[in-house]
Amino acid sequence: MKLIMAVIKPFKLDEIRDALTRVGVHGLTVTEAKGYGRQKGHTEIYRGNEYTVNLLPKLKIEVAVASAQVEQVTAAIIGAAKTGEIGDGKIFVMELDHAVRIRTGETDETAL
Amino acid sequence: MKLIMAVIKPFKLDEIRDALTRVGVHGLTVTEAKGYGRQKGHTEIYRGNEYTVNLLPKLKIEVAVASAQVEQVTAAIIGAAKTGEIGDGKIFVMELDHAVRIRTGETDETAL
Amino acid sequence: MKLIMAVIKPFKLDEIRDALTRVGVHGLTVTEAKGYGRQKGHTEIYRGNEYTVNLLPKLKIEVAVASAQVEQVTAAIIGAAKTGEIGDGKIFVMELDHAVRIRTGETDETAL
Amino acid sequence: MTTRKPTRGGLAALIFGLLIAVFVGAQFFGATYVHAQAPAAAEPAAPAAASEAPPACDAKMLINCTPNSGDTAWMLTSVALVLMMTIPGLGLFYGGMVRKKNVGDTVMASFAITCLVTVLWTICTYSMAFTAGTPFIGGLDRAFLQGIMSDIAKGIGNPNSLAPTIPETVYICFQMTFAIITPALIAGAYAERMKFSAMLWFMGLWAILVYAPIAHWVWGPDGFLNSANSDAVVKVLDFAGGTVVHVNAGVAGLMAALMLGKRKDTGPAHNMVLTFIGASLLWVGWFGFNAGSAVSAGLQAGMAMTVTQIATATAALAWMFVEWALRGKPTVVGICSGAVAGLVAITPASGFVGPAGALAIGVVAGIACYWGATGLKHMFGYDDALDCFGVHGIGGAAGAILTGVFAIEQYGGTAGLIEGNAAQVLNQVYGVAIVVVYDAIVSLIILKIIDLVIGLRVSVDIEREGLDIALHGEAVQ
Amino acid sequence: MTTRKPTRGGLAALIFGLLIAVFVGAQFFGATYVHAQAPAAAEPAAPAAASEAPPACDAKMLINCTPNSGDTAWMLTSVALVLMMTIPGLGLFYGGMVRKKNVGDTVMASFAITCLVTVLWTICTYSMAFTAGTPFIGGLDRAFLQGIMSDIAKGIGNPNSLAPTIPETVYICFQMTFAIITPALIAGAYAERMKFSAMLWFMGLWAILVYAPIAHWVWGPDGFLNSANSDAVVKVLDFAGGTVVHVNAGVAGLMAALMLGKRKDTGPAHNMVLTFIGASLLWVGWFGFNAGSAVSAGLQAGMAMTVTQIATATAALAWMFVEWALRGKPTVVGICSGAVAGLVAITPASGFVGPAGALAIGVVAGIACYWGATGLKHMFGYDDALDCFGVHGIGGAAGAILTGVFAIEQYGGTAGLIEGNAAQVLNQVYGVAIVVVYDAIVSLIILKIIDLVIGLRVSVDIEREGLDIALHGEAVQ
Amino acid sequence: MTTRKPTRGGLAALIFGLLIAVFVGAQFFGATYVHAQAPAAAEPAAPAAASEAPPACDAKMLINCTPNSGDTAWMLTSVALVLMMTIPGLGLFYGGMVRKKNVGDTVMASFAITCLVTVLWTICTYSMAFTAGTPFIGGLDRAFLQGIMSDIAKGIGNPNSLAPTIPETVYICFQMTFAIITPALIAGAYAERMKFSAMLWFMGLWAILVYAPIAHWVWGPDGFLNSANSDAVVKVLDFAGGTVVHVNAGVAGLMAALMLGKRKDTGPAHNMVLTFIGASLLWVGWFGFNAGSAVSAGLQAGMAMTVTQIATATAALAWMFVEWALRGKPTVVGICSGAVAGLVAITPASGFVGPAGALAIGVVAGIACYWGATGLKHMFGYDDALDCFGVHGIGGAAGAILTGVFAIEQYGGTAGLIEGNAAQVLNQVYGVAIVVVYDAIVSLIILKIIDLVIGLRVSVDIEREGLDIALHGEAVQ
Ligand SMILES: Nc1ncnc2c1ncn2[C@@H]1O[C@H](COP(=O)(O)OP(=O)(O)O)[C@@H](O)[C@H]1O
Ligand SMILES: Nc1ncnc2c1ncn2[C@@H]1O[C@H](COP(=O)(O)OP(=O)(O)O)[C@@H](O)[C@H]1O
Ligand SMILES: Nc1ncnc2c1ncn2[C@@H]1O[C@H](COP(=O)(O)OP(=O)(O)O)[C@@H](O)[C@H]1O
Repeated sequence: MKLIMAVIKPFKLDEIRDALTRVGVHGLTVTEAKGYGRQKGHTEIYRGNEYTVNLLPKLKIEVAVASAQVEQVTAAIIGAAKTGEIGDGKIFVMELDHAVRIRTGETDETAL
Repeated sequence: MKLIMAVIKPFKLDEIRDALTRVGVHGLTVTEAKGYGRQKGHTEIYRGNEYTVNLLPKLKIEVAVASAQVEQVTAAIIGAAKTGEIGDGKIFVMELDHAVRIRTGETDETAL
Repeated sequence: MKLIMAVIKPFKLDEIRDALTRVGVHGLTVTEAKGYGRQKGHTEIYRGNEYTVNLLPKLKIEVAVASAQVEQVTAAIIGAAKTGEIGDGKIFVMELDHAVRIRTGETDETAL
Repeated sequence: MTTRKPTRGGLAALIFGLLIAVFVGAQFFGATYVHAQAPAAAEPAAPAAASEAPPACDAKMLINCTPNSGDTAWMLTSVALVLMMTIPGLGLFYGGMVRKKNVGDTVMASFAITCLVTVLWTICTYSMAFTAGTPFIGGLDRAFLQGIMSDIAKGIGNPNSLAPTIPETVYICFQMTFAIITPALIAGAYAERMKFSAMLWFMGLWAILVYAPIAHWVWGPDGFLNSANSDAVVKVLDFAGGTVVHVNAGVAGLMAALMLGKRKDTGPAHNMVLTFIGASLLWVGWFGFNAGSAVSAGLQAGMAMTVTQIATATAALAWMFVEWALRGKPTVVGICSGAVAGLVAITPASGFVGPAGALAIGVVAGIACYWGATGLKHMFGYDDALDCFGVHGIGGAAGAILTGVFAIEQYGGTAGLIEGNAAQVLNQVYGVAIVVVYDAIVSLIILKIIDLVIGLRVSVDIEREGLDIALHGEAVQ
Repeated sequence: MTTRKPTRGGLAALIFGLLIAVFVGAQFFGATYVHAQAPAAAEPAAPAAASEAPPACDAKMLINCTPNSGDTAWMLTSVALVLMMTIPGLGLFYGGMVRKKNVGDTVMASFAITCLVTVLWTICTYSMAFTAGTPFIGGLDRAFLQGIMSDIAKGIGNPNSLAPTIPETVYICFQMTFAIITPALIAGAYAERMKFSAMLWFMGLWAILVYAPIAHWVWGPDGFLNSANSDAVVKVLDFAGGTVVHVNAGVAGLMAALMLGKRKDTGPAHNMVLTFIGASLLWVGWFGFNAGSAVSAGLQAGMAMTVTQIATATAALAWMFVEWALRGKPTVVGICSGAVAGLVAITPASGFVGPAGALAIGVVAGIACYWGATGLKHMFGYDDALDCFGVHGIGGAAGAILTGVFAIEQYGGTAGLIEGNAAQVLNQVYGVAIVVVYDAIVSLIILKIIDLVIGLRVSVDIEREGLDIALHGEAVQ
Repeated sequence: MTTRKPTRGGLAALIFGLLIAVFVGAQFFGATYVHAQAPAAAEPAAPAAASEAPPACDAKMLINCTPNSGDTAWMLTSVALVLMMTIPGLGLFYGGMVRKKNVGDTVMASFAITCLVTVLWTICTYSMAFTAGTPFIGGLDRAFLQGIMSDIAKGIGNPNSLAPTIPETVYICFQMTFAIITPALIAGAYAERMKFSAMLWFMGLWAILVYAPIAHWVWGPDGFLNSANSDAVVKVLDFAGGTVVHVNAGVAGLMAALMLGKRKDTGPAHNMVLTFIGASLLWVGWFGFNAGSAVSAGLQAGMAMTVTQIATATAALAWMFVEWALRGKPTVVGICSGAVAGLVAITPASGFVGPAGALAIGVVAGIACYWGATGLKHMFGYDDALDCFGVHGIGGAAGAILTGVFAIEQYGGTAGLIEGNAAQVLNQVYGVAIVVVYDAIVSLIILKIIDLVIGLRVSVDIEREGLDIALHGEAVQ
């Protein structure tokens, strides 16, 4: 199994979830994050002072999938998350030794 | 070493921490997350409109442990986190190459 | 490639980002977290009751780097994050199979 | 949702109640038209203020008088100020102290109680409390506020010796705001674990069976504890409601806390900024509560405002410094609680004591209520969630008794212990005791019945998930 | 930012406007000095209240009178209360219901509208609405508020039969707060997607071209719908603004919603605690709105306050119970919306009906507006974001018509259907109809023009990112 | 906690102070009883308003008069409005602009200052400021508010020419609210880095050594800058406190900012919604501040309210448009700051100028304070965290001087430059200069001493962690 972690633009979440459902992935975990990269941040004005906010709001999605599915899922995410503008984000894939569904104790692929 | 990442129901955190302490794990990192899976979300009513909230509040726990401890720790988490109801969450186990305690520079198992 | 995940004290973020820039890392993802470990929490007083808050605010940084850079990056983080006081946090290093830049589809090292 | 079915019932009942109200109300008025029509046609009352002025009102001459516009202006303002104490004031004061997952339910309690009590007040509780009847309960002459119309048509400012210089309608609204905040205060005791439906039933029944009679005893023209009633059994001084409002709410809250039991999970105030806003608006609004209780814009109102300000500030500092000394840190929740303690304690005294008395009452209130919210609560181990009893029960009782100590004849017409009249202290103690006993018993009975019929408390899961999502389908982001 | 260039223009225009204002204003005053100097020098008006009192003012005798200090005190207070309705009240009521990313833009709309309308009111809209002119629009005698100075110098309280017992300056401020809240209400319809610059242009033009004339029709001394004007074409009863304020705002809001189209992404209220604070302050402030509309501190103000309280509480409960029955949960946003619905519906009636009428109006308002915010909106599918039309349009119209039903001669001098005067119901319907037609047409024209010149709506990206960051560079943490 | 030990001392000192207060106070009253008893026993003053009315009060006849109920109603209301400016108004205005980790400490400063100043006012500062003494400082006749009791017993409304038509108690409360908000304004300068204990010492000493004397100079019956005092050295016009309140607070703030140095880490406003609520409540409450300063409900109050509204709206728009033009975006914090700038600048002028003057003052204030909060601050590089000096110092001075320009004899009895009286402009400049010099020197000395004894500033770690957790053990979730 693999753990796919994607950093995306917040407003793309719904499209990505739909895309994943289409390829048969029915579970995922989302975390609010802030990202720093090439995308330039906007400037916040506050009385006397200006602050360049270079940590931009992102969402981090984690999806565990069977190794066989990785290609397909990655493609689905790219398809949905891509705007072509700087700051679209990244996808990282990691090896997953083991997975358990707490409710049933089922393990590995059956746990997803 | 392994990194154990568990997605759990928020109100289970205290029980889990106690269970981990019992098996000798004294550190963990918690992140607020939202989860999507089989568990059906509730409906929020707002004036004219209804919204099904299918991203449910979860907590993500990350614990780094010595490989030998994995079984025991996983069992402890399952024991504490399980309600038997849908949405109890998942446990994911990943290989950890390397760990460092920033304060002392101690590495690997001694760093945990 | 490796994924470096560091748990740090919140107010150290800026220094760490500068340190990373100096070693040529231009992207990272930050998540708010709460940490439990040896560092004792403070006590919040609330009317009749006292609560020991033992989940302390931390930041979780994730940086994907080429395997060759790991040493250098880890050192940079330690250099910037260290206060010498308990609670400075940890650095965890994991194997990264694969990385993609959503905007361009570039993969692996070129994606970082 | 386990909470649903019963409340469907509640719903039915209350909607039915409303319709009855409208219908019966219409009857009453229908009746009054007939009598009132003729004179009314003659001279529309609207621009009355502008037509050649009839003599001004006073207690001795209540027929055909115009209300004093200055007193009326101040009392109209006081109504707004005291309503602001409950919504948003009290809602925020309490809402900031609960967990984030329960803040919606907490503020909604204040809002719903405001609405419910207003309707009950219109239907019967005003009449039960403030019209003459027996020494124990008033009559129904003003049920559905009947009759005020024809009285106005007759150009009568107010056929009521309680408020000679303002229209009765203004007095009705002013007293309504007191009837609203009293049950709303109780919410501090049962916060974070009571069913919303059970809450509505409790508050509605309590307003009718406990608040109305007790208000009549102490403030009703023929109440048996009313110091202004020459036939009173015990002449209790209660300028703005130390006994009627605060002791009353505090004791009912204690009963609710005992019946409900402890919360499953608790934690620190989730947002002390909301608590700060609430405490501030309570303070500001309390000027309407205390200075407004002079029911006129004159010397007594001025002195009531002055002592209110002094006692409040003193109590807030006292609480803050005690907390600082004993726990090492002064907290926002602490200084705000201290201010409320001072406001509570000066309430019964505000028309009767002077600046020195106010300083003393403030110091005592700050320290006593701090103990009520900490030591006392731990001693007995009940879960008075937001210290309704600790602050309002203790503070109200302390204030009521100290009124008997520091009262000065020149202000309110009655001397206290400080001027050698020890008897008044006893009267105050009797007053408090009688209210405590009646309130405790009746509140317990009401709670017990509701518990048997629909249950008082939410399930553990709902409590863990939070009342906002579970009972109201809403969440603060 | 696509929004920038156009607004640079807006900026230029308005700053220019301000400077003109100052300049021209100065001219006017320059003129008045000459006449006013002499008498003024004689007796400084400041401590007038203290010098031997001239006769008190009334409608029949407006020269050389001192205002009644009690009435003036209440009206000064009412100005503060009604301003509080818009800032922070309405801003928070709306701000809590939008998404977190748009709350800043939403509250800023209320604040900016308050400022913009105040300046326009000083320049021209007060004069256009409240001085005599034609039955359709007032004159410019008070443009730049000229002349009040010399009138004051002459010791004239108020040369204005609309408010005989208070200084005209106070009446100007009181009416200003109404002129402020009306456009601010419209913001509920176009929330979360309108350009800030377009919003300013829309509100400014609407205040001049729609609000001023309609206020003159219904309340102007010679307005053709003014029931107090003997030559009126249709005698419409509108005590505190059901037609002028609420129907007016509701219809303009509907037009804005239609012109703008649906929001791209919507969601539940992000913070119902803000909505609770807003609704509470609206309720408290509304006492100034309704009881203040008696323009005196007497019997009528007292009755207006009483019926306002009753109708509001009843409507809030009605909405809550209907929602509870139909959707299974009572919500904070729901009970707050119900309270506002009741406040809206009782507004035109508050000086004319009694407690029974208030109960009836409350029940109808709660149910009708619930339907307006749910069924009706779904039926036609427009995106009235925060139910400006559903609550203010429907509630205002219902209230205006029910005023004709429940009006009682003894209160406001006019009988309603309940007293056998069916004709009044028709008058009310005509009034509403005329306002709806004029308002709809002119609002649409204004919106269309703005859309062509600078565009009404932000880009999709900005809408997704949130107006706070994109238009104001700010974000709530 | 490095902050603990010193404050244990503070604690001891202040609690001791309180007890002294109660004790000594009691003595004073004890004394007064003896004299006051006899007459008092005869006729309780309470229902005075109802007994056959003595002649109404005015400045010429201060013995045995009843206060005017209308004026009293308005002043009671003004007290509530001005207190609301500080709590919660100012607390939220500032609290929204700091970082989330310091919001609790910021709002608590407003609350604690309110309490501390109230107690000091009761003990001595009222008497020092408002009783006759020398041209530089008042006497102690009203220390512990002694004597008001027996005066009331004698049926004297107010033995004070400053407020002839209201009870002295009301005047005491009204002036108290001014004494409260002035130090609270200073908090904007030292926010996010000052020790809570040092803050209490600074504010307490400043209230006694700076505010009391300066208030006496400008408003005390025999103050040497009081334009109403025929023997005044310089006749300074300051209707509601441009010099006494705003210049005074601004300069003290600047000194605090200089003494403390820059904050270690800064950032944008964490919650502009809180700032919006605060600015709105400041605006609403300011009607009590300015119109209340007429100390009566008549023509002058009405005009003061009108010009306040106009100047505020104009300044808010001016700031917003300048910011929009120069930085590309109009911000919530910006328009709110502009409104406060306008309120500040119109304060000294409100009783003396007209609508045209108000428009001019508004435009100047908006632009000048924008510069004060941006250009000026950058030029000198001090860290005036929330622009206490930039807005209150600059705006107050601008308003004070422009009062001399736009004053019109008909309103306040004094002509300004616009009516040819150039001298008044000089008087205003002198007034500002004298206050600036005294304030700057004494504030610096106070700060220096506190710094040496307990230290002014928290440690870097505490600043980084946030004052809420470190000093108060609380956090907003
Ligand atoms: N080396 C990295 N490690 C972890 N996260 C990264 C890394 N580089 C970029 N990111 C994340 O990806 C987001 C987008 O990257 P950015 O360089 O801004 O745009 P793009 O991916 O289109 O080149 C960043 O905001 C950050 O959250
Ligand atoms: N494939 C997945 N990858 C990552 N997280 C998942 C995945 N499937 C489920 N989750 C997480 O586990 C939580 C519980 O899963 P769910 O299917 O709702 O219940 P259960 O685990 O009891 O079957 C989800 O809310 C989500 O956070
Ligand atoms: N075994 C662990 N797994 C994951 N995170 C950990 C673990 N141990 C500690 N941490 C994280 O590191 C933080 C610092 O650890 P702590 O023991 O408090 O101090 P130190 O690292 O200086 O010994 C903790 O707050 C927690 O977030």
